[in-house]
Amino acid sequence: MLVCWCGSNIAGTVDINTVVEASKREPGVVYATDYQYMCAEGGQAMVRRAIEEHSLTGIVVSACSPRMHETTFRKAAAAAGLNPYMVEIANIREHCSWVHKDKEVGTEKAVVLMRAAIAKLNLNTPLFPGESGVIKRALVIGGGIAGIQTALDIADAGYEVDIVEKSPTIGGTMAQLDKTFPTLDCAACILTPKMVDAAQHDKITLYTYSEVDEVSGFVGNFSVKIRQKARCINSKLCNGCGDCIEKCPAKKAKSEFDEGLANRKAIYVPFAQAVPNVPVIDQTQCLKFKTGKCGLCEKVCLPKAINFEQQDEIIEKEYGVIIAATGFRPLSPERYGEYGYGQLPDVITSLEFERLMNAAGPTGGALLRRSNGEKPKSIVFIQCVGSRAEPDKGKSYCSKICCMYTAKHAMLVRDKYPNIDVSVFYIDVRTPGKNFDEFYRRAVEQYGVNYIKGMVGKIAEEDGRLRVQGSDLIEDTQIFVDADLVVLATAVEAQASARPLGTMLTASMDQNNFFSESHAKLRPVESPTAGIFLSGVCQGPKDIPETVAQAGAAAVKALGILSKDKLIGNPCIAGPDELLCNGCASCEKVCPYGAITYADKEINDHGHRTTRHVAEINEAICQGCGACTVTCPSGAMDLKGFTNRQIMAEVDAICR
Amino acid sequence: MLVDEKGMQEEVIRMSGTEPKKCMLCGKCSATCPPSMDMDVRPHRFVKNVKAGNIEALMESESLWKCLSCFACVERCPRGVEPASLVEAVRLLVIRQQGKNYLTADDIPELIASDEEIPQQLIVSAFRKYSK
Amino acid sequence: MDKTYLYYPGCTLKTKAKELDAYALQSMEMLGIPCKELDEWQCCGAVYPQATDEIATRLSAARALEEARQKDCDLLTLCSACHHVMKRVNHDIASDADIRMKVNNYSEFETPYAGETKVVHFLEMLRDTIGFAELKKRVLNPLTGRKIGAYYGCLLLRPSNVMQFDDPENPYIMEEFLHAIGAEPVLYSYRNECCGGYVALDDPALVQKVCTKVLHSAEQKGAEVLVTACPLCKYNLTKHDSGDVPTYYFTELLAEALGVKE
Amino acid sequence: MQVKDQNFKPLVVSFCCNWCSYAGADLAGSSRLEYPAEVKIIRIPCSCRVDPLFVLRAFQRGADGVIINGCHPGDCHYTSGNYFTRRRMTLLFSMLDYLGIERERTRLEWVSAAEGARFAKVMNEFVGKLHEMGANKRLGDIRCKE
Repeated sequence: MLVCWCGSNIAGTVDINTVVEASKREPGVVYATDYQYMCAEGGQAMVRRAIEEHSLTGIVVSACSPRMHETTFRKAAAAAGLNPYMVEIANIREHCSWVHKDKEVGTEKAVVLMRAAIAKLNLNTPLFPGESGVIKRALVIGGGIAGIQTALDIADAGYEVDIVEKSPTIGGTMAQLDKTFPTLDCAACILTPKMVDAAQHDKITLYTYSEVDEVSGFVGNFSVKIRQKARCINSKLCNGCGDCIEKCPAKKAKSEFDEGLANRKAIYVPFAQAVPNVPVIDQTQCLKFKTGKCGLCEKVCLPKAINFEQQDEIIEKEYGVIIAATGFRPLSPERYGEYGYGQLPDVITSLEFERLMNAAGPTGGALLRRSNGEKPKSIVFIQCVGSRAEPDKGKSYCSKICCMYTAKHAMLVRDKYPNIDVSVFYIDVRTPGKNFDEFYRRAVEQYGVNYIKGMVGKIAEEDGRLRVQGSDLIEDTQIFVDADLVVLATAVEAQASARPLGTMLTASMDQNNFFSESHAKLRPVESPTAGIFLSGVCQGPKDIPETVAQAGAAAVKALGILSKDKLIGNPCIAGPDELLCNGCASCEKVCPYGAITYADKEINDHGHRTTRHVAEINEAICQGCGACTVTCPSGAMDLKGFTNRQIMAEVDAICR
Repeated sequence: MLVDEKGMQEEVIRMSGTEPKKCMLCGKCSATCPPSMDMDVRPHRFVKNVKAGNIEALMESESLWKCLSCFACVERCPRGVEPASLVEAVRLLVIRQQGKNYLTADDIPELIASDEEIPQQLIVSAFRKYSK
Repeated sequence: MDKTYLYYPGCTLKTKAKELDAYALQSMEMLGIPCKELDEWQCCGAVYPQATDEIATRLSAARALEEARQKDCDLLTLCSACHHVMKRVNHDIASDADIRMKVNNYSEFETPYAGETKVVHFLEMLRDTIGFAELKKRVLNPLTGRKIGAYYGCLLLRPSNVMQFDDPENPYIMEEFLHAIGAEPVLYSYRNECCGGYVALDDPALVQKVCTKVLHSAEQKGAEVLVTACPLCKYNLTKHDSGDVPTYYFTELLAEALGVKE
Repeated sequence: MQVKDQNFKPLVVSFCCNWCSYAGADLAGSSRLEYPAEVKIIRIPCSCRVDPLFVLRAFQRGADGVIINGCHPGDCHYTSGNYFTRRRMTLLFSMLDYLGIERERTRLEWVSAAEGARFAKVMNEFVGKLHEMGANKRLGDIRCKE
C-alpha cells in the first residue's frame, strides 16, 4: 500500500499519515508507506524495492487518476517481477483532494477509496495479455494540409498510406487562401508542391471524391469501406487535357472552390492545380443526366475517358492506424442577419475575400464590390462573427485564427490599394504566436489600419453604400462608418461530417464536434480510442504552422504503432465459465465486435463428460466492454480485471 | 426599501432574470441601441455597472427613461445578456419607491390636449413604463 | 372547416385606430374566415412586463388567453403591441412554473391555465389559413406598381426565440403579403428598427431622430408609402414624416385590394 | 412530517465508465470543481458493465443513492454499450421504485470526457436531492448495521 503526496496536490487536503495508518488495518496489507512524488523515478524505485523486500503479491497506489499513471506503476511492478495487473490505483487526487477543500472530509474519503482499491486487489488475479498483429498501412481521412503532411511523414518513413478526400481534389481550405500570415507568402506556392509530392509518392494512394462508409476492427487491424463516388470519368484513361470542360454547355453551377463567387461547368476540375488533374461530372448539373441529351464531353474526349454509366465503387481495405484530418468550414454568417450577409451583396466572408484577392480568383485578383463591380473606397472588417458566443448564439470558443488573418487582409488591402480606408472592429486582438503581434503592429503602424475596439450592431444599406453602426468602446461612443465592402471574420466550425465519422471510429467528440484528444496536454494528437490519431483543425481551431506541427506529431504517433510487429492487447477481456454456460447465445447478440461464437465442446462437469454448446471468446477481438457479462442469465460470463466479485467488493468497501 | 447595494444588485438580477457576469464587454448592445447616444450610461456600461453593483448610480441615470424596450440589444447580444431587462429592473426599483413615479395621472390631460392624434396605446404604455 | 378565431382587438383599435380594426374585419368577412370578438376584453397593458415578479400586469392577457382555451379557439391579434404581450405572457405561463402558479392563484380559473392557447397574428393567419397564393387569387384591385415599404418595428419580431414570428433581422412575411395584393415591396435596412415607441410622450426629439432614420432608409430605396400593424408606429412615423412617405395600416391596403374598402 | 437530520450524510455510489464519465470526473478534478465528498466513484470499462446486482448490493449495504454515468448516446466507446444500460436501468429503476426505493435515489446520466463542469453539477444536484430525501431505509440489510 503506497500513498503519494503529489507535492501539496494531495497532501494539501488529505492527511497522508491517516490514510497510511488506516490502510495497515485492512485485510491483506503487509506494508504501507508514503512518498512525495510516487510517479517520479525515486517513487518508482521505491515501488520496486517494496515489492522485492516484502515479497508483495499486489500493490495499491493511492495517487492521481489511473488514466494518468496506471501504466507507470504497472511497469514498475513488472520490473520487480510482479504481474502488472496486480496493481490497483485509488484515485485520491482528481476524485478527492482536488474536488474537496476540507481536510477532514478529504481524508475520510481518501481512506474509503483506498479501502475499495484494496478490496478489489485482494480479488485480483495475474492477467496475461494476448498479442495481435499490425497491418502496416495507415488511413488518413481528409486531404487538406493536415492530411497531406501526415501522409507524407508516414510515407517517408517507409509505410503505405491512403488518403481519403471527399472533394475531387486534395488541398483543402488552404488551397483557397491567397496569402498566409505572418510571412505573407502565397498559399498555393507552398501548398501545391506538397500536393504533387503526395500524388507522386510511391507509398501514397489518393482516393479523392471518396468517403469513408464503414469502419470496424481495432488498433492494428481496422477494416474500412471506402466509397469512391462516381466521377463519370475513367481516371486511368483521362489525360487531363480539359477539352471536355471547354465544350460543356452547362455553366451555371456555383464553384465551391471560389465560394460561390464564380460559376463552373457541370464537368470541372475545382482549380487549375487540382490533384489529381481529373475532371468530375456534377450529376445535378449535367444536361446528359438531367435531360438525357448532350454528351458533348464524351464526343470530344479523345482517350474515351467519359463514362456516364460509372457507379460508386466500394473499396475494402485494412489498416493498422487511422488518422482523422477532416479540417473545418467557416461558419455561415447568415444567422447574424444584423450584418446583412446574403441580403447585402457587399457583405462577404473572409474566405470569399481570399478568393477576391487571389490572382486566380473570380476577379483575377482585383478587389471589386459585388454589387456594382466598382473599386471600394472604404472597407470594414468585423471580427468574432459567431465566435465567443453563448452556445445558442454561435460558437463558445475563440476561433483563434481570425485576428491574424484579418490583420493580414487589412494589410494586403492597404498594400495593394493605399487609397482604400480600412477599419477593423474587434473585441480583443489575440496574437499569441511567433512574430504574430509584430505582424499585427505592422498592420497598424506601417499600413495605417484603423482598429476600433467594439462590436458592430447593424449594417444598413444607405444611398448605395453600407453604413456600419458599431461601438467605439475606448471613446464610449456609437460610431458610424460608411463602407463599400464589409468582411466578416466568421468562426471556425467543425465539418458536418466530423461527428458521424467520430461515431464510426468510436472516437469521442467534444460538444463542438471537434475530436477529443486523449489528454489535453500530454496526449494532444491521440484520440482516446487506440489507433486513432488527430491531425489539424478537426481537433480544434489552429493556424497553418500549428496544423503542420500537429500533423507531423500525429504521423509520429501512428508510426509508433506501424513500426511494431505485434501489439500487446488488453487482458481485461470477457471469458465464460463453461460449466455455467447454458448456450443461450444472449451474449453473442449483444457483443458489438462479434467476438463471441458458439461451439460444441466437451465439458468435464464434475466428472461427467458431456458435449455442450458453449460460448467462446476471440481474445484478439474482444475489447472488454462487459456487455455480455450483464446480459448472461446464468452468470457464466465474467470480465477479467472487472469481475463481478471485484466490483461487488468495491461496493461493499464503499458502503461499509 | 432596499438599503444596501448588494441587496439591490441581487434584486435587479432576480427581477430581470439576466446575468450580467456573462457580458464580455464587446459593446454590441451599445452599437445596436437606437437611442444609444441619448443615454448617459450606454447599454454596455449599464450592464457593467449592474455587475459592479453600482445600482444607486444607475437609479439616477437618464438611460432609464431613454430605453425604448425594442429588444434589439437582447436579440443581438452574443452572450445571452439582456441589457433591456436590466434597465427595466432598475427602472422598477425607482418607480416602486413612493413618490418616484416618472409620469403621474395628473400629467395625462395636458399631454392629451397637446396632440389629438395620440393613441391610447401610447398613454397606456408610457404609463406602464414610467409609473407604479 | 377551419375553427373560429377568437379576435382580441385591444384598446387603440376601438378608438384612434378604428380603421385598422374595421378593414381587418371587412376583409376577413370577404375571405370567409370565421371570427368572433372576445366577449369582455381588457387592455393588454400595451407593454410586456419584463420583470419576473410582475404578476398583476400579466393578468389581463392571461384572462384573454384562458377564454380562448375555454372556447377552443386560437387567439387572433392585429395590433403589434397586443400580439407581443399576448405571445410573451403565454410563453411565460407555459415555461415559467413560478409565473404560472402565481397567475393561476390570482385568477382562480376553473382549470389552471398552462399556456395551451395558440396566439396568431393576423398576418400569420393570412399566410397559414388562407395562404398568400390563394389571397392573390381573391384580390380584385391589385395594387399594381405601388412601391410599398413594410415596416415591422420591434414588437412583432423580438425577442425572436419567443415571438417566432419571422426572421428577426430579415423578415419577409409582410413583403409576401404585399406581393399577394399586387404591390411591389421595397426592402430597406431599417424596417426592423424601433420607431421610438412610448418614449414619444417623454422625449419627442429622440423619437424624431429614430423615425427620421427609418423614413430616410425607406425613401432612399424608393418606397412611396409604408405599411404597419401598429398604431403607435403609425403615430410616431406619421408625426415625423415630412409628408413624402405616409404610413398606412396594412389592413387598409388589404381591404382596398379585396375591394371592400368603403 | 419528518424532521430533517442536518448531519445526514448520504452515501452515494457513482459508477463511471472509463472512457467518458471517469475522464469527465477527472476533468472536474483538474478544473477544481467541487462536489460533495459523499460521492464515491467506481471505475468500470463501460456503463453496460453495471449489473443490476451491483445496484441492489449498494442499496442493501446502506447506500442512499446510486448513479450510473456513461458516454452520451451514440458516443459509446464500445459503440452500443450505453444503449443496453439505458434500457436495463430504466427497467431496474422502475422495479426499485416499486420496491420502495424512490426513483430519485437512482439516476442514469451521460457525461462526456469534456464535461467536467457537468459532472460536478450532476453530483451536486443528486446529493442535494438525497439530502432532501433523507436516509434510505428500504432494502438495507439489517444484519449489516452495527
